[in-house]
Formats: sequence, structure tokens, C-alpha cells
Amino acid sequence: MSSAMPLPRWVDVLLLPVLNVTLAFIIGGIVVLIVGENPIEAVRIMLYGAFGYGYGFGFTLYYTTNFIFAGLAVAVAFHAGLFNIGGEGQAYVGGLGAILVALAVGGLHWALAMPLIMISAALFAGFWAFIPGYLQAKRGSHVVITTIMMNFIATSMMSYIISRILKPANVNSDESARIDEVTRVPFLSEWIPLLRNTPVNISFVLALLALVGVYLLIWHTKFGYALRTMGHNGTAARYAGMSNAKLIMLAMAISGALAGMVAINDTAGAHGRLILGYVAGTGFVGIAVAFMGKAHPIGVGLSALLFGVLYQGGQELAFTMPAITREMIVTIQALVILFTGAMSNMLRRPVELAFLTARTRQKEPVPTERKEA
Amino acid sequence: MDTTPDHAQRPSSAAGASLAIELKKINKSFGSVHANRDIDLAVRRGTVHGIVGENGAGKSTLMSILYGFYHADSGEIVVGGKPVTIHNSSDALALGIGMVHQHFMLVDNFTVLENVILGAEDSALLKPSVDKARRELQRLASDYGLNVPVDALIEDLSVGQQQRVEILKALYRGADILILDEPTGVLTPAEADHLFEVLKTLRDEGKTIILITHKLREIMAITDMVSVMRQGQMVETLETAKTNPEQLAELMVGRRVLLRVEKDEAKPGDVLLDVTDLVVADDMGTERLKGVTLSVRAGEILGVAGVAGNGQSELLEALAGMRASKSGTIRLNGEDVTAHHPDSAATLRRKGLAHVPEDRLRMGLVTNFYEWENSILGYHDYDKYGSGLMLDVKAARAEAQRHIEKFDIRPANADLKTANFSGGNQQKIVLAREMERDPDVLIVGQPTRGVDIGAIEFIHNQIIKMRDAGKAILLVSVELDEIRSLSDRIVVLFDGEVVGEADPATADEGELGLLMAGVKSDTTPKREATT
Amino acid sequence: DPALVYDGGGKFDASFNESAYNGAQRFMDETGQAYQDLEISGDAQREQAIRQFAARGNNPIVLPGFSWETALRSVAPDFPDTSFLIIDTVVDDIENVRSVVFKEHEGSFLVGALAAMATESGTIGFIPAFDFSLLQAFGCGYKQGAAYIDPEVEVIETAIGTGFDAFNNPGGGTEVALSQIDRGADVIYHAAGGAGVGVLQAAADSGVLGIGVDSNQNHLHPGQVLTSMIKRVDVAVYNAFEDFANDEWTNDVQVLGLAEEGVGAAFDDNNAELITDEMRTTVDEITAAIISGEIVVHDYREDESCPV
Amino acid sequence: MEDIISILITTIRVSTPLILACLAGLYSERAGIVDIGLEGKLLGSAFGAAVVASVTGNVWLGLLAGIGVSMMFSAVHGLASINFRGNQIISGVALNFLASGLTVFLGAAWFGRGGNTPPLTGDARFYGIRLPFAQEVSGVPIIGPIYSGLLSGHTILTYLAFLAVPLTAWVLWRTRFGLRLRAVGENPKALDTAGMSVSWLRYKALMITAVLVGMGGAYLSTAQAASFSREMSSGRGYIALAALIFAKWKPYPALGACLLFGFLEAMQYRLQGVDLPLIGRVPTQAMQALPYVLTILLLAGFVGRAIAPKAAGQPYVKER
Ligand SMILES: Nc1ncnc2c1ncn2[C@@H]1O[C@H](COP(=O)(O)OP(=O)(O)OP(=O)(O)O)[C@@H](O)[C@H]1O
Ligand SMILES: Nc1ncnc2c1ncn2[C@@H]1O[C@H](COP(=O)(O)OP(=O)(O)OP(=O)(O)O)[C@@H](O)[C@H]1O
Ligand SMILES: [Mg+2]
Ligand SMILES: [Mg+2]
Repeated sequence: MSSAMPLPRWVDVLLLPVLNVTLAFIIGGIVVLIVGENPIEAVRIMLYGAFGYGYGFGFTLYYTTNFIFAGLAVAVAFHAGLFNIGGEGQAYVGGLGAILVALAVGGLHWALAMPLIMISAALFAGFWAFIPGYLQAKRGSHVVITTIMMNFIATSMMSYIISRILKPANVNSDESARIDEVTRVPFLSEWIPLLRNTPVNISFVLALLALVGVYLLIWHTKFGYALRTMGHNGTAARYAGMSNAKLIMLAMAISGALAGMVAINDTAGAHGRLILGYVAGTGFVGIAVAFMGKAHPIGVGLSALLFGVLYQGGQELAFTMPAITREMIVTIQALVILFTGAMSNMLRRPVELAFLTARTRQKEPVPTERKEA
Repeated sequence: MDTTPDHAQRPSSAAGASLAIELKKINKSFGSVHANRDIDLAVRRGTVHGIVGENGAGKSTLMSILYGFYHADSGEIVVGGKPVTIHNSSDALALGIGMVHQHFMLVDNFTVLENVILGAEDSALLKPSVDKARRELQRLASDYGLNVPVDALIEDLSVGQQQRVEILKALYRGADILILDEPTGVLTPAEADHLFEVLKTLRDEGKTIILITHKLREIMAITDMVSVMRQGQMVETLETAKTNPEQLAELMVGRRVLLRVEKDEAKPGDVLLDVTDLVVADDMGTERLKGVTLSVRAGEILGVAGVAGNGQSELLEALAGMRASKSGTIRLNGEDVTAHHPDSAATLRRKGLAHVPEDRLRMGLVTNFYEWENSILGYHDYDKYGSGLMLDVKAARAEAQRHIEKFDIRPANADLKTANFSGGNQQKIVLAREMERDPDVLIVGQPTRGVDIGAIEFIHNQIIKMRDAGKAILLVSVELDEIRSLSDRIVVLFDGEVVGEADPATADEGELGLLMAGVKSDTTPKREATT
Repeated sequence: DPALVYDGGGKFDASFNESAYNGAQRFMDETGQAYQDLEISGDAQREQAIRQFAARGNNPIVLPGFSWETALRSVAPDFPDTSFLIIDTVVDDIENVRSVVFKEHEGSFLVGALAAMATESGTIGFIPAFDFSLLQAFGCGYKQGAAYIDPEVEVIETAIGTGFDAFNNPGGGTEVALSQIDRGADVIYHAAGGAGVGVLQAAADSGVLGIGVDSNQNHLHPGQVLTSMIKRVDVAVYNAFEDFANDEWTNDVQVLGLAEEGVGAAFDDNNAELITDEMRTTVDEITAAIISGEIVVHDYREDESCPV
Repeated sequence: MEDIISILITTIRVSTPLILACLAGLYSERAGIVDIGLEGKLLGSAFGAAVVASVTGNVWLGLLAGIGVSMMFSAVHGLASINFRGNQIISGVALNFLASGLTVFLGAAWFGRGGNTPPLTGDARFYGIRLPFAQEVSGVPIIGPIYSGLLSGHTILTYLAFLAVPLTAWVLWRTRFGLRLRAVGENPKALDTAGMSVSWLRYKALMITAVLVGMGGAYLSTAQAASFSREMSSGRGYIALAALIFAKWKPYPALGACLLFGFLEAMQYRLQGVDLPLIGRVPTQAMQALPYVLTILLLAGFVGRAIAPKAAGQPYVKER
């Protein structure tokens, strides 16, 4: 929304999100108080758990990796004006693509296997997202509804495939066979001893590359330009001679493929096998990550890190403060989404006002102050 | 038609006539934009009071304040001699003030009746209100000649009828003072005439009317008084009888404006755009073009006149390759380019066709984009803006800068969101983009809709320049004046068919008006004719 | 301190994990020995949780649930001085691990026999949370027990959902139970954790009999729960804590069946009126027969199939 | 016959929360507020209802509490999407997360049962109501099973849900409120310029939404089940939303759509493990995916483009 008096850019991309996150934490803190714990101490423990030592930090990075992929998936679709709530199911199906290839090429060195696994995961997950894309493009079925349905269908389908087809007879739990150690995506601890025993793996580097890649894709390619045109104004895209149907399907497929990369981090990396229900909410967190990050890769990277901290720090917290359970983390997550995503305008007015008064006060002595970043 | 102002009979300077409305020192800012600055305005009861001004002068803002839609930052409103505070539109309605907005405030899938009673229901149950409204509308219809099918859905009505619904809404609520914001932008001359008849009747009954318009002709024809605004300030209030269009234009813009288009004889060349028997359906599958045949030559402007909704939009979209045709052929430079596929807009562009769409906001621009991004809309995949998959942002910016300089787009900042440009400048962004491609054929829809006279002058000159450079131009406009002054030939579109062709030099307005209303020389009107 | 990390369903799942919790709690109540526990929120946290507890010196560490196997295998060798207990799967190739598994099929055989004796309609029901092999083992034992009493008894089997979240869907449990009741089932056995609450509720509301699972659920609807197939996870946990405290820890594989009283059918005041003497005698006979090997109950997990 | 009746009985029971949530969504979306948070509201009010019912022992207080919780959720949703002009879908997603976290968190803190509430007994839950003469009629062929079996014996909330359908139709098409409600979802500016408050009208709609979805949530925990357990709404809010689109935002078709989904679910329970002619035994998972697959097929095939209220999802911006 264009406002009559645009705020400096840094306020928009930095100050407001930080204020909103702080607000979310304050409310979360009140809930912590209600159950009789000290919120300040809780934050300290969380930060320590997330950054304080190599082991915790490794986990923080591991979670961050997943959230970057899930967040980028939502962000890409969002630029095309599509709301992909199906990251959860897409990542799940991506796991199938990953494991099938990883088991098939078992014994192949990871450096050779990884591209194959990635392509397969991307194809599977991309296809799972392509279906709602196709239905939206050709039949007008709303992606919000169809992606939700596809999540449910993925759960059923994967449950059958894992427990009835992939599960080797000699294991109890519902999971596939293990990937050969040489084939499995290697842990970063191989190179960085500090991260010993943590699941953070090469996928983290992949995620950082994906951030750059998506940035280039959206703002520096012709396809990205077309995508954004459609996202903002479908009629204008038609006017410009772009095919909305094609763009929708492609955008969804790319979005799904990104979600599928969660499988590289988990199935082919951290877990080394496909586990029933392995996505465990990562796809949904991606929604929060994308919106908090304003669908911009830098924002997505930062908010993925924030959620990584929340997850790992929350785990530390659960160790140290038994009254604070995993649900508390979900609650804080919800508050972050609410304040940074849906209520982001709440603090905007006061901030605008503050700037306006500050400006008018400064206007006379320093007239050059109006320059904007 | 009767546009003779009848000030003669009316004592225009009756000092004794009471004031219906008085605005004193009204101020209103939107952020850093000071839209209304110390505005004083007095409107006498029983008059038609015109307000003119450039785009963004603050006319709509002022009226929205009077109607309770906006709150003034400071100032006083006096209605019927009493100072009042208007918190919202219902306060305004209670004071007898009604407003017909530039963009109609109707619910499209409601019936006329439902729209009329909305907000003015008598009881929690609808039935009694509906019955009452039905009777009341009948009375209003016969009193003022405001006929509308009361049970029809708004979306099925013509724009002219929709506007009547808006007026009926105001009258149904007992409005004494009626504000109309650019009411004739979308009307045919006949419809406009009819509107003015209604307004006169209302005035003669003692109602007060405030009329905002960009068309000085209308000001001269119907108003008793006229106020001129510029850049948020009230410049002058004059008696219409004692002024003339030239003076008003100068007051508005602050400089002399050429109100006529000056152009040389056309020198038509080869046929560049050739359309035969084109049949096109809209999204719902209804045939909107029923076999249209026309052609445009190099170096000429073909004007397509017609009431909005008679197939112009479909014609433009079909020619631009955005809409598949059911049958018929379109030839561009002799090549058959009949679009069977809705994505061929890009292909046609490459073959030398440029398209300035009717609706710049909905179609021609992505308002959320920066200006430079819009300057390559439709052309982004040209090699000029990057080889292969990549987009060369620098090249696009440079392009935008060229447009800004050549078309005097203001503010001259390619990194500003397009939404923050005024309507006239937005139009220039689109025109610049399409004209700078040096196309062979240019199709233009409503190039000056809602644009002020300064910008109109500029845009018209650009179009003439294109023609003189040997381009074939197809111009679609509901503004008959515009069609007449720009075109070298005119065809009239009615109900999806070309019902007549005219020479702008000789055709008179009445004749064109009849054609536009569907009156071919011998047939009876198909759509609603003048009543 | 000893540590206990719950499996996916969480601490209070009204069955498996809760049973483990009860064992730990009982130990604490009796000895005053505190312990630490933790719920995890994803598979990635499994290894992390164990490693963290081990690194902090918690000992022994109890891991109820087969899903712990992978994580345990990667952590246990790094902490040779820490003792681990894993329940429901066997890890016998690592030095410092004790494994406890249950013969759920034997216990289920008993309650299946009871169901077949109690039914009047000749139709009984089985409701697993979802279709996976551990729960199938319950169902398969149940069917064998019913068939042992009366091969004509029909067993209807309906799953509530497709994944672990089905354990948290009592509404689904209710509907599935009601639909089985509509089809004539008058005794219904659930293996659905938290969702089982809905199954027993529906059975009680409709005046048919439910059968509880894992812990003794007879008290939930006195007089309307025929019996419960108890699986003494609590005992396994309690014993582990106790053995460690008394320096009697052994790194072995314990298979707890009827003979070891690791599984069984629950009889108490709440279901006394439902169990006739004849039923009781039959159950005792069957128990003896299974212990002696006279009756061999097939374990679904061995070949992923069920003979009945 | 008996089989059919029993499937239909299940259908009615399973449909009840769907109908309530779907109608709730109808009010909200007709007013121009997209409500993907129905799922969270169902969950939250199921929790509120079970907590208060178990503490007070009075199911009616529980129902009120359930409605109270969804009111609070609606208020937040309203604040975000009406006052702060935020993205309605994000707000809904956030509320879903909030419900899923808070219910378990608070439940665990209060009852120590991992987020579940204690079982409800006695006056703390809703029971089926026997319609008059149900006993007497039950023997009569055809009428007996239909009246005594199918129609009688549901809880008051089920009857209210079915009553809410004609009531909603009446409100929508015959009352002043309905007219304004429909208008505000199509063109809020039309109302604003006619002197009515868009925000207040939308808040009113959200309150009705809250009442209905609150009843739906209470149904889950105090009528269908007899306690709250975590995530017990398990996707019903989303299904209700799909049904709403499927029904093109109209009350009677909404009833039809919900009954259809209910029927599919009932069939799904019924057909598990049954050998079907020709097809054989279908995997459980396939049966369970069926309602969702059908939803997609129906949306894509039969409904065509569902045209939502025009202003739905867009914040109403009015500069002052
Ligand atoms: N909602 C708004 N938010 C911010 N600024 C606004 C808003 N509406 C109007 N303005 C500002 O107020 C000025 C006056 O606008 P207004 O719409 O009154 O002009 P106008 O005279 O009606 O123009 P036109 O002839 O194009 O209709 C505009 O130039 C614009 O800068
Ligand atoms: N909502 C708004 N927010 C910010 N600026 C606005 C807004 N609306 C208008 N403006 C500013 O007002 C100026 C003129 O706007 P206005 O709407 O009056 O243009 P216009 O020429 O009347 O357009 P139109 O022909 O579409 O009526 C523009 O420079 C624009 O920056
Ligand atoms: Mg205006
Ligand atoms: Mg304007």
C-alpha cells in the first residue's frame, strides 16, 4: 500500500520487523510468566542453547536450513500471487523422490549422488505442487484449498508407501532402509569439528545458494519479472503477453521443488532414511518465515535463522525449564506470524507518526534530512 | 440537442438567494500532500455550481469532505446557514447532501432496488422497505424521467443506467444538495444530455447541484456558477455567463492552453491493419463482436466511437492478441495474425503492434512496480533488456529515463512506485512505453480518460505526431469530442457491429449520437435510446 | 539422575508413554530419587536429546519406543559409562544397552479370547490408530485369541487415521467405534493411544464393551470396559531405575510375555461384574497353555502377516 | 436398509461440526473476511468448552466458554484484518498455530495430562435427545428407523446446526442485516458512502462466525467426544472451508456439501477392510484419502470457477 509519506527503507525492512518480533516475544513472555517462569531467564537460556556452544549452534543451523527451503518455497509462490500452504506435503513427497534415488544409487559417492537425489526430490515435490498449480491455472480451483487437500493426500499416500513398500522387514519403525554412508549427504562436522554430532550438513550451503538463486530468479531474470507482474496484476500480465496459466504452473512447480529440498537436508542428510511423518511442521513454519521475511531472500534467511533459534533454543529451554514445552515454541511462532505478518500495520502508524513529528521538527534547521535510502 | 444555458431567464446574481452550502478555510492533508488549502466556497441554493481543476487539484477531496467521507483537518462547514460537523456519510445524508461518485458505489450483483434501499432500510426486515422503495422509485421515475428496470441486476445495466441508479439513491434519501463527481466521463452525448435535463429539472425544483467535470463545454452548458481549483487552492469563483472556456482553462493550468487539436491533412498510405468479419466473445461466452470489418492505413487515425460496452473492449483485446476470436481474420502488415491463442499479445508486439489499453490501472500498469519496471512491461523479454534468461536492470532503467525526459513524466524519478504518479502521468508512462517502440500500428483505448486538459493537450499532440510519422492508429474513445478532433475517419460501434462510418469534418454530433445509440438510418433503437 | 525421554505421542498419551512415566514416578515416590524427563518435537531431536542427557551425566537413560533405535546406536558408543534402556526393540550389539520387548500378541490373545466369550452378537471390533506393524501385532493376537474361542466370531478392523496424529483424534475414535457398533460389534478393543479414549467413550455410551490398552483403563468407565491389555512399560522403567540404583544393572535383552507378567489382561473391581468365573478360568487356562508353549501365538512382526 | 441408516446416522454426526464451521465461514466471507482460521477456532473453542465444562461440571457454561474462545480469536482476526488491514490468510494461519500451541500448553499446565482435559461425565457433556414418540414409532417399518434411528437421538448442537441453515438463508435474503452483509462483502465502499460503518458490520459478522464455530468446537469436545485432546479438530476447519467454496457461499448448498463430506467420511470408516466387488480390498490409506481426492476432483470438475464475494480477502482502506 502506498502511503502518502513513505518511511525510510530501513524502517520498513528492519525496524518494524524487529519491533514486531519483540512484541511477539513480550506476549510470549507473559505466557511464560503465567506458567510461573522467568521470561528474561528463558530468553537467555534460549540464546545460549542456540549459539552458546558448537553442538547447539549446529542444530540451529540444521533447523535454519529446513526453514530457508520451506520459506523460499512460500516466497516464490507468493511473488506469483499464489499462496502455497502445501509445503508440508510437497516436502514429504520430495522425501520419496530423494530416498528412491538415494537407495537406487547406493554406494555412489555423495558428490555424484547428491545432484541426482536433488533432481529427483525436486521433481517429486515439484510435481506435487504442480497439481494444484495446474488446477488453479486450468480449472480455477483455489490453490489455498487444493494445497491443503494435497497435504492430507500426501499423508495418506506416504503412510502407505513407507509402511507397506519401503519398510524393510527387519526394522520395527515405519521408515525406509538406510542410505549408504558414502552416498548420504555429508555432515558439516566432517570439516568443522565444532559442529561434531550435529545434523547440519552440506544442505546448509545449498540453502545459502538457494537464497542467492531465488534473489536472482525473482529480480534479475525475465522469468522473475513475469512472475512478479502476474503476482501483482494478472490482467497486466495478460496484456503484456505472458501466459498466466504457464506462469502459475511453473511458479508452483518451482515452489514445490524448493520445498522438496527439505528432503535433502533431512532424508538424504540428517536422517539418512525416510521416516514416517518426517516433515513435522517444517512446511508450515515456512509460511511464517516467508511472510516475516517479506518474501525477500535476505528476510527469509534472517527469519529462518530466527525460527532456527526458536527451535533449538526452545529445545534447550525444555531441558532446563520443564514447564516450558514444545507447545510454547509453537505459541511463540504463532505470535511471531501474527505480529510480523498479519498485524504488521499495528506499529506502523505510531512509527510513521514518530517520524513525521521528528521530521517536521527537523525540517527548518536541516532541510536535506528528507533523503531516503 | 439543447445545451443552451438558460442563465438568461434566471437572475444569476440574486444576492438575496440563500446559500445552500458554505465552506470556510477548509484544510486537508494526506501525509505530506496538502490536498485542500484554506478553501472557501459558497454555493447558492437552487443553482448548478461547477468545479473545475487539473488532476489532483483537490476537487474530489473537497467534496468528499462535504460528504463526510474524509475529515477536514481544519475549517468550517455551513449547511443551510447552520454550522455543522459531518462525521460520516450518514450525517451528510441527514443534512440532505447526496453524492454521485466518479466510480459508482453500487453492488454489482444486487438489483437496483436492493442498491437503492441499502443503508436506507426502514426496518430489520426487508419486505416493507422493498415495497416502499418500489413505489417511491416509480414516482421519481415519472417526476424526473429517471427510468430504470428496478429488478435488474446492476451488472446488466449500461453505465448510463447505473448512474441513474446513483442519482435515484441520493434522491430516495431525500437529498437536497446533489454532488456529482465527473459524471459524464463514461456517458454518450445523448446520455449526457439526458443527465443535464434531469439536473435542470432538479435545479428548477429548488435543489442544489455541485458538478465536477473536466469538460469545459459542460460547464458552459449547464452551470450557473463555476469555481476553479489549482494545486489544492480555490483560485476563482465566477458566474458562468461572464466567463469563457479559454479563461477557465488558463485559470486551471496557469498558462494558455490550446483547446483545439491542430493537425494537417492526413496522407494515408497502405493498409496496415485489416480486420474482416471479426467475431469475439467475452469471458462469459457472450458474443460481443458480431462480425466487424474495418481497416486502418498508414498515416491515418481511425476513430471508433460508441457507448462503452458495445464491444470496444473486446475489439481492442482481440486486436492486441489478448483474446481469441471465434471467426474472422486480422491482418497486420498484410500478414494474417488472427489470434487463436490468448498469449499472442507478445507475438503481435514483435510484429509491430503497440497497444495503449483502455484501463491503465487494471491492465496497462502494475501499480506496485517501480516506474522503470513498467517502462518495459510487455517488452521485458526483448534482447535489449538482457540476453538469455537474465534481465538487464540497467538497460531498463535507461529506457525509463528516456521516457521520462521525452514525455515529461513527473516526478522525474524512475524509482518511484507507479501508484504514486497521478493519473495523467500514469497515462504518459503507458503512452511513452508503447509509442517509443516505433510500432507500425498503434491501437489506443481511452487515451485521456480522467486526464486533465493540460495532459490531454500533450497526449493528443503525441498521437498526431505518430500519425504524421506514417503510423496506422486505431483510436477507441467514448469521448466524442476526442474522436472528432483526432480522427481522420470515424466508425461507430454499436452492439458489436459497425453501424456507420462518418467523416469527422462533415458529420455533426447529433448524427453520430444517433448512430451510437444504435439508430441506423432506418432501424429503431436496439439498446436504450434517448428518452 | 536417571532420565526418561518420551516418544512421539508425548508424556500423557493415556497409554504407552504415560505408562513409562508412571513407572518413573512410582520409583521417585518410593525412593525419593528425582529424575529428568523430556518430550521431543521431531525426529531430529532424538539424537540431540539423548546426547545432551548423556553429556550432562544423567544415568541411566530410558528410551521407550522403537523409534529411538537409530539415535541410540549413534550415541551409546560415545558414552560407554552411561547405561541405556530401550523399550520395544532389540539393540543387542552395543555394550551398554539393555533392551526390553513385550509380547503384545500374547496379551492381545487373552483379551481376544475374553472378547469372544463376552460377545453376544458374534461380532467384535479392533481399532488401531493407523495401519502399522506394531499395532497390527496387537490386532493379530486379538484375532487369534477370538478365533481360539470361536472361529465363527467376526472381527471388524478399522483404522482411525493414517499417521501418528491419529493417536490424538478421539473424535475419530468415537466415530470409528460407533460405526463398528452400527455394524454389530459389541466388544471393541483399541490400540489407539489418546484416541482410544474416544473409542471407550463411544462403547460406554452405546452400552457395549470396550477393551483398554497399555495401562489399565478399566476405571475409565467402570462396568463398561471388559478388560485392558496391560503392557508393563512402567515395570520395565521401574526395574531399570531400581537395578541401576542397586548396582544390579545388566545389559541384556528382556522379552516380557505372559510368563514374565510383562503383559496380561487386567482384572479389578471395575470389571469384576463383567467377568464370569468361567471366563476367568478359561483365561487362566490359556495363560498356562501359552506359557507352557502349548499354544503358540503368532507374532505379526515376524513375517508381516496374520494367520487368521 | 439398516446399513444405509447407520451410515446416514454417522453422516449426520460427522457433518455437524462441519456444518457449523461452514456456516460460520459463510458469514465471515460474505462480509469480505476470509477465515482460514476456522480450524484454529474449532480447536480453541473445543478446548475452552471442555475446560470450563470439566471445571464447572456444567456443559452449558462449557458451550459459552467455547464461544467465548472463538470470540477472542475472531476479535484478533478482526483487529488484524479490519483495523490493521493485514493479510487475512496470514492472520488465519497464525491463529491456527496459536490454537494448536496454546491449547496444549495451557491444558498441560492446568491439568497435567499432556494437553488433554479430564474426561467429562454427567452434566458436563451433551447427550443425545430422544425426540417425542421415538420409542413408540421405532417398530414401524421405514418410518421407524428413519425417525427413531436417523432423526432422533442427536445432541442439541446437531439440531441447532441443521436449524442454522434455514435461519442463515432467511437472514441473508430477507433481512436488513443480510442485505448489508452481502453488500459489504461485494463492495464495502457502497456501504461506506451510504453512511454505514464497514468495520462494525464486519465485526458483527465475525461475532456470528464465532458463535457458530464455537458451537462446532464445543460439539467436538463435549458432544462427540467427552474430553479435549490435542489437535482434535484434525483438519475439519479446512474441510469446512472447502465445503464453503464448493457451495459457492450459499447456505443450502453448504449444508449439502457438508453432508457430502460427512457421508464420504462415514463411508470411509465403513469400507475399510471390506472386500469390494471388482476392486477387492482397498488399502486403508486410500480410503482415508478419498474425501480429499474427491474434494479436489469436485472443485476442479463440477464447481467450475467459484466466484467469491468480490471484496473477500481485501482489507477495506479508507483514508480519513
Ligand atoms: N486517499 C488519498 N491518500 C493520499 N493522498 C490523496 C488521497 N486522495 C487524494 N490525495 C491527494 O489529494 C490531492 C487531491 O486529490 P483529488 O482526488 O481531490 O483531486 P481531484 O481534483 O479530484 O483530481 P481529478 O480531477 O483527477 O479527479 C491529490 O493530488 C492527492 O495528492
Ligand atoms: N492513496 C494514495 N496514496 C498516496 N498517494 C496518492 C494516493 N492517491 C493519490 N495519490 C497521489 O495523488 C496524486 C494525484 O492523484 P489523483 O488520484 O488525484 O490523480 P488523478 O489524476 O485524479 O488520477 P485519476 O485520473 O485516476 O483520477 C498522485 O501524485 C499520487 O501520488
Ligand atoms: Mg477527482
Ligand atoms: Mg481523479
